[in-house]
Amino acid sequence: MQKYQLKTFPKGGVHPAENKLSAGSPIKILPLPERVVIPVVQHLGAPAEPVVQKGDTVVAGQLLAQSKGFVSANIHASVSGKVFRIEERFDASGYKRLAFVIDRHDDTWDPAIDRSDTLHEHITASREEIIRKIQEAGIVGMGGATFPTHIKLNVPKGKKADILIINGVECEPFLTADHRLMLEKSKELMVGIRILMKALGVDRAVIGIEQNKPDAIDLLSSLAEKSSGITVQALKVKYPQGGEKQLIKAITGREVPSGALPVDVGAVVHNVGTTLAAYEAVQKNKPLVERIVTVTGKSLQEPSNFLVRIGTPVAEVIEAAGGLPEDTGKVVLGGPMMGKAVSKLDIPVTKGTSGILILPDSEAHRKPVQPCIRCAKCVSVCPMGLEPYLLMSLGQHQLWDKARRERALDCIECGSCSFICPADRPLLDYIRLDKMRIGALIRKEKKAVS
Amino acid sequence: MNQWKNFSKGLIAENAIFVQVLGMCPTLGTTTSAYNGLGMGLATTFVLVMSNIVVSMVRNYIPDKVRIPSFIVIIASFVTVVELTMQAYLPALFEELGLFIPLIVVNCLVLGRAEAFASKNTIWSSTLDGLGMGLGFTLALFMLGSVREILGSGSWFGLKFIQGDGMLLFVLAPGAFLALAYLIAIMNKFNRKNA
Amino acid sequence: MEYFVILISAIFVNNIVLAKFLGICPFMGVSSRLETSVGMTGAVAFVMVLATIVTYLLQYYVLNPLGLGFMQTITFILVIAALVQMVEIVLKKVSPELYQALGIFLPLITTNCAVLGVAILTIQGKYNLPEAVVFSFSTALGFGLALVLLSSIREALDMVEVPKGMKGIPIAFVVAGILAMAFMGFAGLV
Amino acid sequence: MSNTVLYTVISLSGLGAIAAVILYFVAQKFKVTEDPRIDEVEDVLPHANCGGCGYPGCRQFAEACVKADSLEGLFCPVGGNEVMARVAEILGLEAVEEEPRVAVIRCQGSFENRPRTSHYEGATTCAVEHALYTGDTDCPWGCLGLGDCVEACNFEALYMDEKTGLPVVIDENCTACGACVEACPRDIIELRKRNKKDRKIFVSCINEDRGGVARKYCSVACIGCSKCFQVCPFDAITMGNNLAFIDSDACRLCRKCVPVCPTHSILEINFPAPRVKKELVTTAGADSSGKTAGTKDTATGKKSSSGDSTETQNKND
Amino acid sequence: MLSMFLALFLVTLISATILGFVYEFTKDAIAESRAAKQTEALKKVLPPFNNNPVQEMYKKAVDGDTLYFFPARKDSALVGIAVNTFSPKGFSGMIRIMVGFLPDGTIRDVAVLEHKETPGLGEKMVRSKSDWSVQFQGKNPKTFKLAVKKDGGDVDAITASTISSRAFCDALERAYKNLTEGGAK
Amino acid sequence: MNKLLTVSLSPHVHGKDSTSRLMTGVVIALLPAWAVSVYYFGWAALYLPVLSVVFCMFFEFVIQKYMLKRASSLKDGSAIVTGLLLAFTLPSSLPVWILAIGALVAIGVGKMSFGGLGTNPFNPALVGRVFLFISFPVQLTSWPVPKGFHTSLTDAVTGATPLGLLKEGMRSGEQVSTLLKNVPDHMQMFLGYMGGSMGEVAAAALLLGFLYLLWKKIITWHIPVTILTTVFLFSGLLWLINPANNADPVFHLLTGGVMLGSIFMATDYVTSPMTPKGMIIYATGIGLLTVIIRRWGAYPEGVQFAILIMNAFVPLINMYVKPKRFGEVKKNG
Ligand SMILES: Cc1cc2nc3c(=O)[nH]c(=O)nc-3n(C[C@H](O)[C@H](O)[C@H](O)COP(=O)(O)O)c2cc1C
Ligand SMILES: Cc1cc2nc3c(=O)[nH]c(=O)nc-3n(C[C@H](O)[C@H](O)[C@H](O)COP(=O)(O)O)c2cc1C
Ligand SMILES: Cc1cc2nc3c(=O)[nH]c(=O)nc-3n(C[C@H](O)[C@H](O)[C@H](O)COP(=O)(O)O)c2cc1C
Ligand SMILES: Cc1cc2nc3c(=O)[nH]c(=O)nc-3n(C[C@H](O)[C@H](O)[C@H](O)CO)c2cc1C
Ligand code: SF4
Ligand code: SF4
Ligand code: SF4
Ligand code: SF4
Ligand code: FES
Repeated sequence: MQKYQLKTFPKGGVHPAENKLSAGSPIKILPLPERVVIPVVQHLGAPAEPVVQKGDTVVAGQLLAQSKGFVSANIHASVSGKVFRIEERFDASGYKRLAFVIDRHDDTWDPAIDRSDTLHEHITASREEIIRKIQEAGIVGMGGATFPTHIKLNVPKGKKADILIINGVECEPFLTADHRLMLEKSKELMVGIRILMKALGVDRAVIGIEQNKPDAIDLLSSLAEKSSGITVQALKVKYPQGGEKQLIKAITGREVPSGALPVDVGAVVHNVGTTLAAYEAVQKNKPLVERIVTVTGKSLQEPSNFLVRIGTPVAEVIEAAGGLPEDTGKVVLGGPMMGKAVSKLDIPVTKGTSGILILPDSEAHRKPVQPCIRCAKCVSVCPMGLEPYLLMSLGQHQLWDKARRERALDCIECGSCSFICPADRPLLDYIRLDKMRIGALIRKEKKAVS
Repeated sequence: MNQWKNFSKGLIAENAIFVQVLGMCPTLGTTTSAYNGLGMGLATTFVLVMSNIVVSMVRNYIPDKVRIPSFIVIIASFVTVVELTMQAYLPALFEELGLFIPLIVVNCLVLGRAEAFASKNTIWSSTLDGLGMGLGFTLALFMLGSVREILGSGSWFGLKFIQGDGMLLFVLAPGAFLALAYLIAIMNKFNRKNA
Repeated sequence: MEYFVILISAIFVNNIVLAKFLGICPFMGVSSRLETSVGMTGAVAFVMVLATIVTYLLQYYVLNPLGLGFMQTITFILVIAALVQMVEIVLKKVSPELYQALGIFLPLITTNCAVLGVAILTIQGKYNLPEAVVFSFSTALGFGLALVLLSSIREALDMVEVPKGMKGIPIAFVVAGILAMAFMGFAGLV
Repeated sequence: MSNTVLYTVISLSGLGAIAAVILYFVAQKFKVTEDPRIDEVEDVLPHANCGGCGYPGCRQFAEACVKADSLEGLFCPVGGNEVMARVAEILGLEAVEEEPRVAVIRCQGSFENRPRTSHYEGATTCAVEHALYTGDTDCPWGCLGLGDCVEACNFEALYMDEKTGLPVVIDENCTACGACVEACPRDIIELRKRNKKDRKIFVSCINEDRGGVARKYCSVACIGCSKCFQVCPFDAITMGNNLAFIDSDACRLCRKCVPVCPTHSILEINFPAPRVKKELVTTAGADSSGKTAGTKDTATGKKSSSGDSTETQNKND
Repeated sequence: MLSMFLALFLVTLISATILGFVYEFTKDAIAESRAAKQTEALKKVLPPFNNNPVQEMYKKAVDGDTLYFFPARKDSALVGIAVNTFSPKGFSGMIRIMVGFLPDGTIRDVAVLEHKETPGLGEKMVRSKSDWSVQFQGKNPKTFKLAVKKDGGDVDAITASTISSRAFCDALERAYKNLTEGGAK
Repeated sequence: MNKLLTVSLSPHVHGKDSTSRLMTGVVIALLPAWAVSVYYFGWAALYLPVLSVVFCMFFEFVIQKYMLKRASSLKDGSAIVTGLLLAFTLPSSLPVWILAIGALVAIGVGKMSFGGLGTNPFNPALVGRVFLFISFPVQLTSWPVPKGFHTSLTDAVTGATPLGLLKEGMRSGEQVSTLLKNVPDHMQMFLGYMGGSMGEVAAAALLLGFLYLLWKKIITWHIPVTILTTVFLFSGLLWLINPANNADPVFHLLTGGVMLGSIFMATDYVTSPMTPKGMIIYATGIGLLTVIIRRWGAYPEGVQFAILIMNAFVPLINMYVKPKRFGEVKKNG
């Protein structure tokens, strides 16, 4: 029965119901919105600095804000039109942040951008050029962390990457954006991989895909045979297979040490969406102004995958999938395990929005918290080898120092512990609190030292 | 009025066992029956009162540095007196209480009162203090002994009121701990309500 | 083999705290934190062995020849008190770190009936000197075992919501009671 | 017979003497000096170990005091000037007087004043909710009402008013240790100068949004209109970031600013009841009277607060 | 320094003096009460006698401990012998029993001198705690097998205390065996 | 849409497990053993466990409501498990009033004194059982004869347990090998044909329950398997050294409470360690102590004490035995 040699990470993990409702629905292009809201921070790091002003007319693909500082990314206009306002707007962060509000006129693009479907396989750009183009295009990790990609490609001196891992795992239930992308943009993806390999100077790339996407595994395997150095690795369906550290462990057997970066063990991981964006940026000069978004939910009429312009209001995307169901209790940006619940629907889709999940009221609520029965299930599912029950308890008793010694900072916030806990304890909530407080402690220490 | 307080505080409000949790060993070790508890309590009370009296008598003549050793010697003398007297005239009780008679010396309660009260107060106050504390201690021991005897042997002062045995555990070590735990909890509640 | 029997007996079967009811005050007092329990165990072991040796010599070479058996209590306690104070002073000077760790417990030990109790029990048990040393040391180990177990449990209980009336001393006694119950399982081993 | 007595006397007093001599020499030989004043200072401190002084505990604070050349910057908020004077006396130093302070809650966003726009579920701590989003109202500044501050207070000087969802300070109990200030993720709590009879006037809002925006989220938000600023005769009010702020050191409690505030953002507490404006009672009623109640009856919570608010209203009638 | 020394010295001196006298005073009473225990036990387990059995006591070392024999005479005729016997097999260690035999070997009565058995269980061998040991009165070990019924003997064990009962029998058996071997004097 | 959206931190979905489901699972796993017990010991084995459950729930309810003044937690089902297990460790001839005292101690002392579910350091059912064992040794060591049980060693009313026979015999200095001729053979014991507590006799039924618990992922293998292995190896070693004076290892596995204890009681979540490594240490301790007490101690059976003693070590184990951390930086590696 098993067709592939499966790999996986050794410890922990859970298997939530997969619910990939939209796996069979091809990517559709969402009608252009009348007004977009483009925040200046859509990435991990410092906000970009606006370079246009209120009232300016912009075309799609035009730079709106310039990255500022080391960890930051450029922001581009996703439609052409007039900058109505530059003001604070609610976004997925739950707070108001500076954003461009653009009223769309038509769909004019920056002429330097190649929008045709032609496949440019030949890579002419040099290593430096690739990284520069990716940086200019404002590409950030589309796997969820939205970490600026060019930084990850710039392997620090003294370290050496020897393997590129392409993350096509999509272990989150419900989400299918990466899956569809792998099926429909497979050729472009392969070029993207070669671009990233060149940028990193590695000659080996492995595409990791969970076994529940056999069509993608087959398709990419057949394509990979044609390019040297690229292989496809089927992975066991187990959450969080797509977590960077887990993926590296599964594929290479290497363990990223606590507090270290993947490059320390010679690996760099990129999401398939990021890879595609890299292809478009390098071969077609196209900045990151649109992305694939899965709109899904059991009560939703038509769970679908859309190609969405950055800045489109979430409400419009939901509308296109049949509208918000009457009994909606919760709307989540991203998947059910790691996504962020939002309080309002007029917030924009941003670079990191991989999906919009609608949960009916009956599934939207947490059950009452019960006492911990010390069943150790949270300990056994934690892929990082932590003790969530203890970290929560330490959090409740404000013992940050102890939590730090118990390595709260290693938590990747996968949520497996909260998912499994039979007593419905908000483990991850408190672990996040631990992490925040420990972070504050560390900052204080650093300040004291300097 | 004030003297009454010196006496009465030891009974409940500052009870050595229930409130201060001092002198635990004899409390647990000798309370297999109401009679034993009473005996131990009275023996301790005697030492406590006498040493309080003597300490408050000599308090002004003892230099600070040798305060503790002197007190210990005084207390130990009275303990030995009790020991010898009991051995001579109450041999059965002495056998039951065993090791715990000499250990009155190290009962934190006795030294504690000498230190904290008798060395700072007049003879009369110290006597009352010792008497109150001692009776409070005795009361607690007596209560614990009664509980353990009633539950453990089904009797009180040796008077059986059920056929057969009680819950044996209560005359054994674990029962002592458990009975005391719940007695303290109940007294805590009682004290808090009164306070 | 004889030593082994003494060891097992003193640690498990006739545990000084759980079966003999000695040293309960420090057992309750310092058991709220594991770290202090370990320190206390060290201090008690040290003083207990030392005191047993000294009182042993005192009993067999002074009191008995002079027919002063009845002076046991008073002489023993005097010796122990002096010994503890001496240890305290010396330790403070010689090893401040050790003093930091053990120092605060030393005054407590004077009024710890376990030390005097063991000294008297050694005489009552008719041990010879090496046996007395083993006996006192294993008694201290037994004390330490009970103390460490209780304190680790109490630390764990700090993390849960113990009913108000039971918090602190009462619940510690309940734990001690159940521990004593469990330790009865060792009955008959020696 | 006399033999035994003789032996007893000789051996015991001999033992005592030997012990005393040995101890004496040991003590001489192994003398260690430690500043005894540390203990003395520690003794007069309140032993609250609350950290309000900036040191981890009372002992550390005592050490710092003993080491320091002057008591400047060393202050125990719990013990207050009285304790510091005694510390100074022990150390032969000059005590530095500090004005007594008290915590105030700078948010009036009760359930009534601030519409809820979502429903929060999860860990009941403000810190977590704060990290997640604006909270179940849209005001990104306002109180989240999960009581991290109450949890932080060691002196039972705070409780959550269940009617308003806001914390209330019990003035008598507050030692101005600052634990709640530290705990609040939204920096809502301020330590202000303690006035006579615990009277206080302050802008109970920290929303820095533009007036229109702020008003949309909360009906009693400070909209930065500057009216109070203009009316204040003592220059105690500063404007900045769309917000008015009354400096408690400069404010002389003249109360001119209170009625001019169009949004009733300025609170006056512990002033004689009849002067309380009727609208104030209705808009910020539960809140302000809750605080009044708190000062009247230390230990009781919401029960007496509701009782008191009717009382106040009756007096007005 | 001197005052310190003097104070301590005086305290110990006075204490010691007092103690010495108290000891002298109670010494005899203590010795008496100790002796009383033995004579009382003897009186209890033996038929009336008018000699001093303690004076006529003889010992025998067996099984790593000692048996003590107390012949009782009435008008110089032997009326019985009490044996201070022991068994190490108790539930918590050594048990010592005084057992009185009539000249024909019949057990007249028993009295427990020393034991560490569990209160409520093995402790029941003591007469003041239960009447269990009455069953031995008037039994002759020649015909009455000194072993619990479980082991094929004639003794009803104390409920749930077979071990103590067995030790009890063991002690009696030891006394009887050595008495008959040594022959009545 | 007029309802407010709910906002919470991730994850937004939850697994199927709940406390009450787990407890129900344990009850189901206990059913086979119960059935066997009813077959051998008759009606008493049917109603005593039911009564025990009722008592436990009653005491939990009363204590929670009137003494602790906390919300009732009867629904989580843990009192049911405690009640059942308490009864299963007792002889079927036990008077009901003693059972009631046991339930009161189990719930009142063993559980609620610490604050209820999840807080107790010691296994409540065992606290109740040991309390009764020490308090009422007579009643607790009178074993009714199982149906159709014939051996020369039992009188009409009470049939000693195989372990009891063994200890008795050894005490009176008999050879173990001769004693063992008097007890049922291994197959009979495997099916529960011997004297003993209500729930402990049928190893086969208990193992069936074990498989169910494993299948439902309610417990992991670590604790039961380690205990059984340790008992087997240690008693086997003793047996090899001196077969005349020691029972064979299979005998040790099949008799007494080892099966019930290792599968259902040592595995109690609340009172067992949190990591596999910790569980193995804990379980090894239980196994060793069990054999030590059986072989050298005063009591024929040692499982109950062994588990309670090791319960006391659990906080220490949890403190010092940590899971293997991902990316652990090896010191000086
Ligand atoms: C402060 C910081 C610095 C980083 N530096 C590098 C880097 O130099 N090289 C690299 O490959 N990744 C770097 N990363 C990226 C992380 O390794 C990781 O890929 C990113 O946080 C997204 O991972 P996730 O989606 O699994 O959370 C850095 C991340 C952070 C937060
Ligand atoms: C628990 C967890 C699950 C993740 N799952 C996925 C996933 O399924 N697919 C994915 O591409 N990235 C996933 N990520 C993000 C990856 O760790 C990693 O950041 C990403 O693959 C790096 O590529 P990027 O920088 O191109 O986003 C996950 C991260 C975490 C912490
Ligand atoms: C706490 C406790 C103390 C015991 N003490 C004794 C004892 O002193 N003497 C004794 O023979 N059995 C004692 N036993 C009982 C034995 O352990 C064992 O149950 C008994 O000897 C064998 O049972 P049986 O007498 O019914 O055959 C005690 C039991 C317990 C639980
Ligand atoms: C696998 C498992 C085993 C359990 N074993 C016991 C047990 O041996 N004794 C008991 O009182 N409760 C047992 N319980 C129930 C529950 O965990 C117990 O009542 C808690 O210790 C109460 O806090 C068990 C529960 C589970 C899930
Ligand atoms: S999964 Fe939940 S109940 Fe189990 S140990 Fe972890 S926190 Fe406790
Ligand atoms: S502790 Fe962190 S890493 Fe471990 S399961 Fe929970 S969320 Fe995942
Ligand atoms: S209210 Fe705040 S400042 Fe006042 S005592 Fe409490 S925590 Fe300290
Ligand atoms: S004042 Fe701050 S800490 Fe207190 S409830 Fe409000 S948000 Fe939370
Ligand atoms: S009475 Fe024994 S240590 Fe206090």
